This record gives sequence, structure tokens and C-alpha cells, in this order.
Amino acid sequence: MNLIFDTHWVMMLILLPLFGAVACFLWSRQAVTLGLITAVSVLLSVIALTLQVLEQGTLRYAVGGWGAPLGIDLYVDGLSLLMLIVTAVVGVAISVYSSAYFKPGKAKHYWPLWMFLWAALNSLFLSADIFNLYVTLELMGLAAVALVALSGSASALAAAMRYLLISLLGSLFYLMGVALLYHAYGTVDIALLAQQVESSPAVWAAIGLMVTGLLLKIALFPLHFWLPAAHSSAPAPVSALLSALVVKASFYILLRLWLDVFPEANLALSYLLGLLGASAIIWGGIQALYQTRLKLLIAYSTVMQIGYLFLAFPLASIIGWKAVFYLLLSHAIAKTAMFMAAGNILFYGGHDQIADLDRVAQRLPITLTAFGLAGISLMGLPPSGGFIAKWLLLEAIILSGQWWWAIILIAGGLLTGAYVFKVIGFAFTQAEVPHEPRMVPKRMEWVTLTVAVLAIMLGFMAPQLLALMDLGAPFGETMS
Amino acid sequence: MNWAFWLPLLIVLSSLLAALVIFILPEEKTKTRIGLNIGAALLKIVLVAIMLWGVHSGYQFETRLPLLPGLELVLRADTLAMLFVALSAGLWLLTTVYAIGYLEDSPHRSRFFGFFGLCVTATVGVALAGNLITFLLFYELLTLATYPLIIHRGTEAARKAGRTYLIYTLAGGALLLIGTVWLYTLTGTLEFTARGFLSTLDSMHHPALIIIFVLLITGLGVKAALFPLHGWLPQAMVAPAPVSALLHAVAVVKAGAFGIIRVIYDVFGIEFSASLGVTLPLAIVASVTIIYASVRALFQDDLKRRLAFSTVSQVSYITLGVAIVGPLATIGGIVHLVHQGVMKITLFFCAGNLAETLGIHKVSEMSGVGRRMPWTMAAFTIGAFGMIGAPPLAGFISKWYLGLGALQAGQDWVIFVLAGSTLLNAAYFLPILYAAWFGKSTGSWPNERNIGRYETSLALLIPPVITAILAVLLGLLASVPFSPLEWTRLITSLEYTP
Amino acid sequence: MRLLLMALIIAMAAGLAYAILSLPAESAGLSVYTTENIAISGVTNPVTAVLLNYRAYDTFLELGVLLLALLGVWSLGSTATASQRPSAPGPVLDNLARVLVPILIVVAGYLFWAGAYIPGGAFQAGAVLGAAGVLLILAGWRINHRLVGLPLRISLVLGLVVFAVVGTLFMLTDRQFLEFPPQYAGVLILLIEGLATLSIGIALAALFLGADPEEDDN
Amino acid sequence: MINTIFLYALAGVGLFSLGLYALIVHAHLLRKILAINIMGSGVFLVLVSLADRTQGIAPDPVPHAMVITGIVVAVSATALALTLMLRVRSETGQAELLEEPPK
Repeated sequence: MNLIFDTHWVMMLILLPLFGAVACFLWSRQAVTLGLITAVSVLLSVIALTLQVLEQGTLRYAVGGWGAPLGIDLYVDGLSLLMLIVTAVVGVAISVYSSAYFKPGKAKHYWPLWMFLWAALNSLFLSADIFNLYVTLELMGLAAVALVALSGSASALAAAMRYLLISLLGSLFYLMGVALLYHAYGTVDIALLAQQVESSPAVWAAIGLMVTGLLLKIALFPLHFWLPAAHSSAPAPVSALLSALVVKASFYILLRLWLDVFPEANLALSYLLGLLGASAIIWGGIQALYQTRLKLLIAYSTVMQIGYLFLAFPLASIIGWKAVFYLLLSHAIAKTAMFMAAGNILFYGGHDQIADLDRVAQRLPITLTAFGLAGISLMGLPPSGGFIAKWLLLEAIILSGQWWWAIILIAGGLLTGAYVFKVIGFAFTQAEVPHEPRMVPKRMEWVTLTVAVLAIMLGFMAPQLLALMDLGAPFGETMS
Repeated sequence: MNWAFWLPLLIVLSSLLAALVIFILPEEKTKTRIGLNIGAALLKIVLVAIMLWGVHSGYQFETRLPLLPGLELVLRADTLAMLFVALSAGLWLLTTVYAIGYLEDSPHRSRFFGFFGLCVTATVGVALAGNLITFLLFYELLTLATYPLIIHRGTEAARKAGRTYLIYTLAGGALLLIGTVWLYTLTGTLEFTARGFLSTLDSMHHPALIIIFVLLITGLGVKAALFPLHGWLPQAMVAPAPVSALLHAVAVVKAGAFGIIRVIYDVFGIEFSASLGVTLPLAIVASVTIIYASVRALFQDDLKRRLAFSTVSQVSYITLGVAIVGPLATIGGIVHLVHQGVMKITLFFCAGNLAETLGIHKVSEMSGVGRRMPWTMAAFTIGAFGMIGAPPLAGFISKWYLGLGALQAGQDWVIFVLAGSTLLNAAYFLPILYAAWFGKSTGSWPNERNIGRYETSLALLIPPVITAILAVLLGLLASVPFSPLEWTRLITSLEYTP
Repeated sequence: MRLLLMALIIAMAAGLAYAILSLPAESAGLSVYTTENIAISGVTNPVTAVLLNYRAYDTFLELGVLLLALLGVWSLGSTATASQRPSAPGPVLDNLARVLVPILIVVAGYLFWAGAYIPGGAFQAGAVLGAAGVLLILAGWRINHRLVGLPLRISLVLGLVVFAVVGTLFMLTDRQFLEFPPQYAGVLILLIEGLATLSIGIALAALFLGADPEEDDN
Repeated sequence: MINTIFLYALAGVGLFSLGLYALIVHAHLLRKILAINIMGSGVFLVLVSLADRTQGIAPDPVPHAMVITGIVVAVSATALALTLMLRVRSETGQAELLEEPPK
């Protein structure tokens, strides 16, 4: 028996973090160790799954042995695999970071919740069943809400409350859509639905409901109102998880449904999404520029970056989808580094007022470097993952002839430059430290830098990653 | 080991790796840092010398790494690249020596020299870039690497200058990006090719090509400080003197000018550009820049600002030269890339010496300074006469070819531009020289410090003296093999259909 | 504003109603498949077959949701202020609890057992068990402090863990996760349901209680 | 003629819409949480009622199982929401969310 090719890595990816959560819950004193072990084992499993899929092609796994439509299927193609990989990479980094960030009293709550969130993310990316996706969405939502509330401050609790209500509302819209689709076609399997779906009132209603519900969770302008508070008041590693992965998970579902289930003719809707995306870019960018707190700035930057993802809808080309998916991966990595950096600054100085950053920035050169590198990727400057994404997106825009999106894309890049350099500029001014700071653990600084360097390195991995994306042709068949 | 593949990469990496090590070096390890700086600069010169010899002997050096499907990161040593690489490598060594002397005892030296190294890496990358996307990559890296140098001092003025610089360069970079991607969607290739790769394109695309040309040239014009995109340059004068020297003579403005050369000759092709009708407007813009900036320079009392406007004016000679369609003008433009660099760096070194030693920042404070600092002012004088275009200095050679080229191409009006600019150059340089040598010294200087046994420390004195001598030699020995002029003739011979 | 909102929602409702009315009046859904396979599912109640076999994976994750909610509630810390602490129960409540709790436990046991062939099952049984717990809490009963730490936690995760372990075991014999061999399916489902009932009941009661009793002790 | 199955489903739509209205209009968190639950009941009603379109044979069991799953999720979420509400009240003194997002 070949260990790599015969093991059910797909299931391991769901079970390992779940067992990790239970273990952290049962033996909370050892939660940090158990969590780190789990994190590494999940990463190894993802690597193994990648090798397996590269060898054997896309993978459909019938849980319970029944297979669709009766049972639930899991499905691995380029899209889900890359989501799993980026989750594992971010997950390991966050785990290392968190192992130094939390005090024991918080850590014993944090670790089981985080492991649950990881299990939810992995199961979400793997699911090929729209009802099962609902369950994973709820699993993810509840874990995320609990994590936001972890810091216990009044603002964090209020943000968590709002987030929970929005999350539940979004799920119910989604579930109503699932109900309609099931009763129209007698299946909840994405592949089977894709074969049967045709334009009908029920399908249109389902599209309306599911898209609305998911947009709420993705926080696309103007439904973004809950995000800045939730993402900025959470503990730093949680902010990173939310911005990097959780909003992306909802987007992933939307992408899957859009590509496979929803008929291709909703031109008006795709333009509307593109328009909302463009508004998100401009609005989020301007808001970010005017923030006085670093974490809020980064949170609005997420609002903005989400907007970019929707520029691919009106373009409706393979290269456009690839571009935004590359952007999604780059943003996940860069945003993780950025929130970690903000966490270090907060940890050190006790606050994250941008105007006072000059007192902190000079003492944390590694953190500031990481922030700068992540910023380069967000701006889309070379060499970075963000640049590759911007290049591809620009190519898709020009090929489609819809040149007006290019203006938005460029304006967005400049806005990003403005708010990133607003922060960086403080690194060069001289100021005294007014009070005794709290030393940032070395581990937290270095893992931040490592992730930031990775965000740059993504600029050199495009041939490999784009090839992985083609696995199973999730965006349709390439012509070449 | 495959030299043809590794050599271009090594030339880029030599300063990159040094920079990265310097970043993590503790502030107090001065000796190690100096060793690394000088060592890397020397290594680069040796590598460049090997490559220069190789290219001359007909070897092909090329590094290719995959970047995107269908697009590669290409570093290639063609003749034009070698001209710029040799200039950067040589002047980097001198500037490094100068900067070490200049920044003695000041804080944040690790940070400074780290970005300094990155800056040179980016410049060399720009020079060696074998296609437009590689060029773009290093061009943007250059923006990022120079920003921290400009705001190095951390004052409010420095931050403001940094902001202005970013607004200009990031916007310019964005235009360049759009133009590049658009071009790629039309042609499917971005590879620099002698005489361009666009002339075979269907004529229905010609309107698009004109827009692309404007996008690319505007994007590059920001760094090349073409009027009206030059606003950032005088502001950036708040940076330390070695940075100004680097910015003006080697890195930033030259990257812009070099990019314009590349786009006109190796993307569009000069003859195709002319047939699109885009060269004449560019020549006019360059001429306006030359005259306008010279006039502005006249009214600057701040020495470095006067030199900055002079740069704006002089760099446009390069653009003017390449925009006049004709081999002789091309020679004048391209060779000025080197000549202006050597002369301008001399002037900035000298200005830095005056500021560092005597606290002189203004032209009006320079009265009689020639007796206090004879070596510095001698070098300054050579640089200034070079700029004016007095024979037998390097600047004369450039102007001579530009003028001949304009006549050859039938663009007689250019002669008036050259003449006017020469007069203006004289008008803003000669009073300085007169005051320095013949003016009466008041006896006290704004902020005099005694550095070293000579008029100032050797590290500050030797670089300008060397570059001044170079400026003389480049003029005197212009026809010797391997001289920039001869090398430029070689470049030009490839760009025109025989 | 409210009028606008109302109009929007009415429009949405009308659209939804239209969509629903446009659905075919007859549709077997998946009932053909569920009936076909009921013989090898291990149970005769089709809903239980879906829950614990065909779509057992959903149920498995959903046990996770319940546990996660409890983790979330516990991570929020204590919410009770002094005034909210339950007062001593009156004689009625006290006696009612003494009578009802044993009955509820028996009912829970029945529901869990009956789930295999008629409506019922782990969740219904767990809910009744949870109700018994709530009643006990209202009557002032608190869990013995020796059972509060690890034992309580183990009982909470038991359903989920056994579900996962049983599911994983058969992966070693060349089956998929949660693929029960037909001949053992009935027994395995019973085992899983039994432990799930227990975990669900305890979790529901714990959710009612609010904060982690271990922390309340301190 | 609309048969009773569809009538139930339409009632589900009604509950869903009512819940949505209440969720937006009411400020008190308890009402919001109740509104969410009412919306949930509406969805469940649509799911279950339409499962009975099998004409003669037993209703489709799959939506029933889905509803049971959905109910457990709803119960869990409600429990978390209520606890969170209590925490918000004990920290801010009121069980409402301010309209202004924090700056």
C-alpha cells in the first residue's frame, strides 16, 4: 500500500483539525502544543493530497460510499486544492504566531475554536454539495464569531454580535436558495445540478437568494458595513484569519455556484456585481485612507480588495477568473502578514493609532519591513503575487474591450499606495518612546516577515500555480 | 557553469545580496559594512568588465526565468544594455565611496546602504532587461528602493518630498503597466528587438499603437523628468547628497531616459515610430523641457535646486537625440546618457562637499569658496563647463552630434534649441564660477567643520576629482576603441536599416 | 423608509411565491433512491437512514456545530450577574423536577430506540434529555464538582468522537469515511445515536447553563 | 387550484419575509434573534412542505433530515447569540447595537 497515494487525505484534512479541536478542548493546558502539532500535520496532509492529485488527477470522494445524489460528495480540483493549500500555509503561520500571542487564559479558548474554524474551512473547500456547504458555512460562521468576541472588549462583543446576525441572515438566504434548487431538481450535488439547471423562476429566485446571502458574508460594498468593526476589534491572529480566509470561503462558494450551477446568461447581474466591486475598490480605498487606527485601515483595505474579486464577473473569461483567483491567494497571504504586523505593533505599543506610529515603527524594523512587503503585493507592484494578479486582470480587461474597469484597477492601486505609504512614512521619522514598551516575542516578528516574503515570492510562482489552477478546468476549457 | 546564463544574473545579484546582508547587519558593524559595500561594487565592476569584453567578442549573455505563461524574466547583455550597465557599475563604486565618507557617524546607515544597494540592483536590472515586462519589474523596484533614500532624513520636508515622488512615479508606473499589457495583448511578445517588433502589425492597430506609445512615454517621462512631469525632481533635493548624485546621474532619471530609448528603438523601432508620426511631438516636448528648465534654473538660489533644474534640462538632450530620426542625432542622445551622468555626478559631489564641509547650500554663499576648497571647485568648474558644452569636454561631443544629427535629419530648428540652451547654461553656471574664484570671501562660512587633513575628507574629495578627470578624458579620447562614443556608434549601427 | 423596506420585502416575497408556485406539482425528490437502499441502510425509518447513513456526514458536522456553539458560549465567560442567579426553587418546581426528570429520561431512551423504525432519533431524544437537564438546573441542581472538568468534557465530545472513530475505522478496510458495512450498519448507527443522544442532551443543558461550570467553581 | 402543500410553502415564504422585516426594523437584540429564528422556521417550512409532492408514496425523507440538521444548527446559533447578547448587555448596559459603526 502506497502511503501517499492510497491514504484518504481528503478526509484527513477534515478530521485532523476536528480531532485537534477536541484534543485542545479536552486537555486545555497542552492546547498550544496540540494545536501546533495539528497545524503541521494538516500542512503535511495538504502536501500529500497535492501529490496525490498531481498523480491521479481530480478527485471525487463519496462520503459514506453512496455517491451523489443520495450521498454527499467531496471534490478536489485546482480551485479547491489551492484554497486548501493557502489555508494550510496561512494556518501554520497563524498557529505559530498565536502560540506566542495569547495568554494562557485566552489560549485555552482560542485553540479549540481556531481548530474548529480550520476544519470548517477545509470541509467547505472540499464539499461538492450545496446543503453540506450550508452546514460548513454555519460551522465557519459560529467559529469566526466566537473568535471575534474573544478579546472581550465592549466593541469586540458588539462587533461579534453584528457579525453573528449578518452571518446567520446570509446563511438563511443561502439555505432558502438550496431549498428551491433541491425542490426543483431533486439533488443538492453541484455537478448534477450543473447538468440539469436551466433558466426558470425557481432558479432565478435561488440565484437571487444565494448571491445576496453570500454577498452579505463576503461583505461586498454596500453590504460591507459589518466587516471593519469585526475585523479590527478581533485579536490580531483572528483578524488575519477572517480577512485572509473566512471572507474568501464565502467567495469560493459563490465562484463555484457561478461557474457551475448558475446559467451563463445573467449578463445584467454580472455587470451589477462588477459595478459593486468597482464601488468597493474606490469606497474602501478612500475609507482606508482616512482611518486613524491601523487595524481599521487594514480592515477597509480588505473591503477594497474584495471589490477586485468581482471585476472578473463582467469579464467572464478564463484569464479573468484566473486573475482574480490569483489575487485572492495573494491577498490572503499579504493580508495575513499585514494583520500580524499590526498585531506586533499593538503588542509593543499598546495602541495602533497611526499618528503615533513613529514611536513604534523604528523599534520594530522586521515588522515594518513585513508590512512594507505585504503592502507592495497589495498595491500590485512587482515583484509580488499582487503584480501577477494585476497583470492578468489588466490583460483580461483589455482583451474584453471593457476598458473602464482598467481605470478602476489603476485608481485602486494608487489608493492602496497612498494608504500603505501613509503608514510606511512613519518608519522614517524620529520620535522618542514615551513609555516602557512590551517586547514582542521574536517568533511573532519572524513569522510575520516570513509570510510577507511569501507574498513577494508568489510573484515568481505563477507558472506553477496557474498550472495547478487548470486542474479539472474549473473555469472552463482553455483554448490553447 | 554556464556563463552565458549566469553572468547577467550574477551582476544583478551581486548588489542585491550585499544589500540584503547589509539590512540585517547591526548598525555598529561599520567595517563589515564598508567591506561589503566596496567588495560588492568592485565585484560588479569586474563582472561587468568580463561581460563587456565578452559582448565585444561576440558572445551572447542571456538569463531567462519563467514569470508568467508565455512571458519570461529576461536579462540580456546587448550593446545598449552594456553602455548603461558599465555607467551604473562604475559610478556606483564612486558614489559608495562618497556616501561612506558623507554619512560617517549618522544614524540608520544599515538601512541607507541596504536601499542604496537595492537601488543599484534595480538600475542594473533596468539596463539588462531583455523585454518590457522585465524592464517594468525593475523600473518599479527602483521606485520602491529610492523612496526610503529620499525620505532618509525623516524631516517633514523629506516626507513631503517622498510623497510627491511617489505620487508621480506610481502614477507613471501605472501608465507604463497599462501600455505594456495592452501591447502584449496585441503582439503576444514583449521582447526587445533591434529596430522594433511592431512594424509588421496590421495597420488597423496603428491608432492603438499611438496611444500605447503615449502611455509608455508618459510613464517613462515621469522618471526622465520630461516637462510637465518633472515636478518631483527639485523637491527630492532634500535627500542626502550621494542620493541626489545617484538619482540624477545614474539611477532614476537615467532609467526613464533609458526606457525611452528602449521603447523608441527596440519596441517600436525608430523608423516605424517616425512613420507613426510620434517622434516629432516628442522632440518638441524635449525641447520645451530643455529651455523651460534652464530658465527655471537661472532663478534658483539654492545650489542643489539649480543643479536639479539643470538635470531636468540636460536629460532631455537624450530624449531629444533619440526623437530626431537620424543616426548622428541618435549617437548624440545615447552618448549623452554617459556624458551627462559623469558630469552631473561631479557637480553633485561638489555641492555635497560644500554643504558638508562649510554648510554652504546657496549660490549666494559661495563667494570666494574657490580658495578655501580649490580641488572641489576645480572639479565643479570642469563639470559646469562640460554642461555648457565647452570643447574639449564630454558635453561638447554630445552637443556636436546632436547638432549635426538635427541638420542631417532636416530638423534645423533644433539648432536654435541647442544654442539657446547653451546660452542659458552659461548664464546659470558662469556666475557661480565667477563668484567662487574671483568673489571676495567674507572669511566665515555658514557652518564650517574641519574634516580630514585636506580641504575635506579624502572619501569626499577623491570621487569628484576622478569623475572630473573622466569628463575631460571622455571628451579628449572620444574616438578611442571602447570609449562611450565608439560604443554608441556600434549601437546605432544596429538600429538603422542599412 | 419603512414603507420602502416593506415594499422591497413584499416584492421579494412575491417573487419567492411565484418561484415556488412554478415548481412542478409532483416530484419524487430523492425518495426513489432512499427507498431503494433502505434495506442496506441498517434502519427502516427513512429519515434516520438519511441522517445516520446516506448523509451521515452532515449529521457528523452538525454535532460539531453544537459542540462549537458550546465552546463559543464558554469562551465568552460568565454572563450572569448576582441578580440573575436562580433563586431557591419553590416546592412545586422541586417536586415537579423529581417526578419529571426520570420520565423525561425514559422518554428520551424510547425516542432514541424508536428512531430506527419510526420518527424519532438522536436529536429528538437529545432534546428531551436536554430538557431534563434544564429542569434540574432550574430546580437548583448543580453537577458534582468532581465531574465538572475532564469527565464533563469527555461526555460532551463523546458523540462526535465515536462518530468519527467509527467512520474512520472502516477506511482501513478499503471503504470510504462513514461507509458502514450493511450487516453492521444497524448496530453501529445505534451505538453512534446512543452516544450522540447523551452528548446532545448534556450540551443543550450546558448551553442553558451558560458559562463553563469549571470556571464558575473558581 | 393551489393545493395545501403549496399553501404551507407560501406560509413559509411569509414567515421568512416577516422575520426579515422584523430583523431590520427592531433594535433590541432579543427581537433580532427571534426574527432570525422565525426566518429559519420559514425556510424549514418550505423545505418540509414541498417534500410531500410525491403523490401517494411516503414523503421524500431527505428534506426532513435537512430540516433536522437545520434545527440543530439554529439551536446552536441561537444559544451563542443569546449568550453574546447577555455579554453585550453586561458590557454596554443595553441589549442593542449602536447604529454608528465604531471609528
